[in-house]
Amino acid sequence: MLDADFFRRWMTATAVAVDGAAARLTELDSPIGDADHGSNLQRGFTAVRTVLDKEAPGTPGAVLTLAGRQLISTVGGASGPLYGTLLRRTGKALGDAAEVSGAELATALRVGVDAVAALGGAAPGDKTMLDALVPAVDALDGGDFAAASSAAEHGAEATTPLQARKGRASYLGERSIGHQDPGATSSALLFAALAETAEATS
Amino acid sequence: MLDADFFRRWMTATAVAVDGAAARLTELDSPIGDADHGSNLQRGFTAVRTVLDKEAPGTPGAVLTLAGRQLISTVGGASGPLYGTLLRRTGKALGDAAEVSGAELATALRVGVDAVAALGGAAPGDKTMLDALVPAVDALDGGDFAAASSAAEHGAEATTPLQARKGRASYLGERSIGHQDPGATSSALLFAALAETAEATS
Amino acid sequence: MLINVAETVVTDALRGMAAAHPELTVDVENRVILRRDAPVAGKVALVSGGGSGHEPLHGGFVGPGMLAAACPGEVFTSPVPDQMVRAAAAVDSGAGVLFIVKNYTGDVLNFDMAAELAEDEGIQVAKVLVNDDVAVTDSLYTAGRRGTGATLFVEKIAGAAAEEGQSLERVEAIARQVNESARSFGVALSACSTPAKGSPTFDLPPGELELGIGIHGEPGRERRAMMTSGEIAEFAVNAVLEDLNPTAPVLALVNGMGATPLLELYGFNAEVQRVLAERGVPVARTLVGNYVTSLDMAGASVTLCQVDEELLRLWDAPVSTAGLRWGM
Amino acid sequence: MLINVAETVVTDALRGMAAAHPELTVDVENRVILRRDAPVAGKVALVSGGGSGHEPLHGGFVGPGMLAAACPGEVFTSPVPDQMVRAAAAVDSGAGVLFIVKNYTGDVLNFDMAAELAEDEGIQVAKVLVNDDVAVTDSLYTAGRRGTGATLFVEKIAGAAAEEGQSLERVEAIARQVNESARSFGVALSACSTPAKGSPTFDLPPGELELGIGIHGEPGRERRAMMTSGEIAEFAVNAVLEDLNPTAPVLALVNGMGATPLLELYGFNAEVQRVLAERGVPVARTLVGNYVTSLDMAGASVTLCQVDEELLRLWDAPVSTAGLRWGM
Ligand SMILES: Nc1ncnc2c1ncn2[C@@H]1O[C@H](COP(=O)(O)OP(=O)(O)O)[C@@H](O)[C@H]1O
Ligand SMILES: Nc1ncnc2c1ncn2[C@@H]1O[C@H](COP(=O)(O)OP(=O)(O)O)[C@@H](O)[C@H]1O
Ligand SMILES: [Mg+2]
Ligand SMILES: [Mg+2]
Ligand SMILES: [Mg+2]
Ligand SMILES: [Mg+2]
Repeated sequence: MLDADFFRRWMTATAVAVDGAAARLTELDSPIGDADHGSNLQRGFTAVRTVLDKEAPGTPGAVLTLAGRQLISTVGGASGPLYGTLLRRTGKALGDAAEVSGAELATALRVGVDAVAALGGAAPGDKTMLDALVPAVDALDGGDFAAASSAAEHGAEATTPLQARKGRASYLGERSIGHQDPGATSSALLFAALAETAEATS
Repeated sequence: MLDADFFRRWMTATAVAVDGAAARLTELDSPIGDADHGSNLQRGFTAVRTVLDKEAPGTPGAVLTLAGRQLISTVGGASGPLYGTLLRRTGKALGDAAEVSGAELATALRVGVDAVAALGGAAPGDKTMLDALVPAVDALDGGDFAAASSAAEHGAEATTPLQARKGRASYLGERSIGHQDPGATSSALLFAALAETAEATS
Repeated sequence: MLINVAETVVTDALRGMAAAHPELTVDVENRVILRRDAPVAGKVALVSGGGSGHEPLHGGFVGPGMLAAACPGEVFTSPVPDQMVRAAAAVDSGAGVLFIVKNYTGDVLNFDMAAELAEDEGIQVAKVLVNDDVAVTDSLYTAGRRGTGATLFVEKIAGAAAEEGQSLERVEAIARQVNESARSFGVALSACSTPAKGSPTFDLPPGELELGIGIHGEPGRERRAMMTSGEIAEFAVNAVLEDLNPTAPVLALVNGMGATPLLELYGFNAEVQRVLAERGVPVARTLVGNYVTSLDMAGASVTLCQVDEELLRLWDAPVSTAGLRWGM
Repeated sequence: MLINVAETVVTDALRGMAAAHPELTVDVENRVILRRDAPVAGKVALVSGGGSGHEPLHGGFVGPGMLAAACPGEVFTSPVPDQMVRAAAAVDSGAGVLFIVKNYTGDVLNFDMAAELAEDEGIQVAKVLVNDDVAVTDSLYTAGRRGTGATLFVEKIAGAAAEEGQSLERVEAIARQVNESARSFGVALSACSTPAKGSPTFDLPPGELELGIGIHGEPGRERRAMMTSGEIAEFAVNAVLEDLNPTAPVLALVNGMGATPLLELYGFNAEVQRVLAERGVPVARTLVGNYVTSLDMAGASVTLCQVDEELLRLWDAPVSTAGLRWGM
């Protein structure tokens, strides 16, 4: 079972991963975007760490809900509301249980990812974060965090040949082909951090 | 003896030389100036050709006076009034004789060069056109156009190690050292054109 | 770059704006720029915002006759809902607030969230989306046309209507009419450098240009060998007129992307006017300058907005902001 | 470059200016920009001019409350006397004409010739030289301090005095006082490209900057490794204050050289204001923007002008030009 501390550590691990990958994410956002994805998420997850330390929410659901709200309040851009909604809706779906199972998290994440799709109007294949998120929750299947992480990673890589149909990259039309999507890349980091946290816990 | 046609051909030869050297003059005006000397003189001498063709002045003095006035009206910058004054005052000093000797031209050019010094307040050694003009009229001495041309050329080259004390290059202080002065370079063209015209005439 | 560190670029700019413009209220901490006299009793308040790096848009358009408040995000990053809610609460006199939103996924999502939250607080909110950029086809396969130069027309004209005391419904309708009557096309002669990246966002050799760019340092739809000012004017005006068939005079905005000298912009305007004359499009008013920019990008955009007498009257109405001022 | 060919850059810009500003008379052929209502009976007329490439200076400052006419030369090349004489004749109402001349050899020589010619035509002409740039020592070994940002202060304040109907003698004295009370210092983060040359006038690698530049794309007095906005503000303000010891509040112009985004300029202003506060210099008014530019050069300059109540009143007086407008 996963408790609030697990979720706090997941968020911390994500923040650390984002810090390390910020320059690369911004670099990916340059040819097909506006060169800010790395600094956006870095600002957001730094704020998430701060607020989790300060408010120390006591349930898994509260951790993710607070983290999501914090992303919405600090990131901006497309990724702020989208990642914020992902965490917030996942957190809300977890309810106020003190501990949740891997299967419960998988179900809740599905709710979160669906909310991202509903909010942004994108579907897998559109060259967005959903190309990593959807395969990840598909692979998660009751709690296989390592499988989810590698599915997200593959999903991110598989965005390279796609033509973007949502977000800024879509403005480029065919010229968006041949570049990996920054948001899918950061989604893979989120699932890598989840797997890493689970690994460290077990 | 030199007639109006000689002076017209001198101005034409100068215009041709300036056309050919315009890019180089502008290039010289880049590191220590504002990158316009070539286009300034090109505009001016093109206008001089046009007005000489149109008005066909009948005396040497009238040719130079008209050329000088035209430079003043079309060049602008520092070089417009300075070259304009050089030709205008030289022309006025020639009076309205139909033909002038080489010695008379030498004397008149001395008047013109003095007027340039008076107008701009510069002296030889200040890294300006005077560093070519003054040695040229010194060497001219009764009509040795070839000597004047090579003195101007040497004078221009000798500006390279100088620190500028007049004109735009003076703003650079010591950083003006190591670059040949564009105005001295164009003055050498004027005397080269004079020598060439004399050569073609004799 | 003339900055301290990338992280403080926006707050540094707000501090500098506060110092230069005592006629504005600049809330540096919460990142909101407000009309000093807000809320203005009985008047609809216009709130806009977006990523920074487009200055004077939007902060430079706050003041009598235009915006009541602007919310600057990080560079090229839409602001967060908190800023918009705070702005709305500060400027609402009870007559309602109009959000003017450029059509980018980030701006749309954040303003949508803000509108919900503001309505929860009892503020009446209407929204207008600006999407004038003809370089992007408005289809299922894109995020839709971007909002660019027309934003200035929407903010100025709707701002004048609000200043006159027109209702939220009316001001919203006017804003919508302006957007629907306006189209833009932009061209880049260089990329721009964001503070976060520190170097050009894409590689554009001299001697080439990008056609159909937006205002976020993205490359355009197509790269070509350098064209003359006249050829670019033809390309841009024709692209706009393909989408807009003016049956009345237009307002023309000949807008610099940031690093193109005013000298060149005026020269470009001469060519734009020539092409418009050739195409038989009468021009009622022309504005030339750097108004909707993309940091230090070189290039220009052309926005045309068809106007009736009412819109033209509102365009001519007094305005007093840092970036646009006339009649008072 | 957004141009047709280098040769027509200035006339192209004048055509574009004419189209955008029906409130001005633009004589494209003779290269003179005039107030539409010139000559204004009983009022002294200010005439300025200089090389093009510094826009909005000077053409953008023609209008009620500022210049009566401007004469644009070729890029970075002072105009010719014919332009100035024509301008003087067109704007003189009999109350006299004040030539405002930036201290460059070319401008000085051409305006001097023009003054003689205009006086021959019976026009009363006074001249004021602007030489505010502290980067150049005013010594026998230079052409003297350059005229840069203070030109805007001289034109605005003397323009207001002329608009009030003050005498030529008085307007000239005020212009002289403004110049003597003002000093500038500029910094380049990139070179600029002139149309004639088509490439940067000097080589400045990213990560380095030039201190003490003028407004003609010349390198400065010294090259250094990149500094922060705060460090540059300290350097520039200290350089100015070394030469100017304000005993009264100052006007501050935080001026962009052309390609520096307004976002960065405002951030730079925050640092300039901080340094001024630390040095105990009260600031009466601040103007931030691209006003006295050097084509597409990146960088900024700081101009401070000490003002008494009279100068401040004249600064605040209404002005209506393309580049500077308030109070009407
Ligand atoms: N409509 C959408 N649905 C899902 N994801 C999206 C959508 N639009 C953009 N994204 C994701 O957001 C990423 C960009 O995020 P970011 O750069 O932070 O925001 P912005 O595009 O506003 O600058 C894209 O790489 C993409 O994965
Ligand atoms: N005071 C002066 N006396 C003599 N020659 C001068 C003076 N000032 C400048 N010059 C000459 O003028 C040249 C520059 O001419 P040009 O580039 O056409 O004008 P500007 O400096 O106004 O751009 C310099 O190279 C120098 O030879
Ligand atoms: Mg982005
Ligand atoms: Mg020069
Ligand atoms: Mg962004
Ligand atoms: Mg020059």
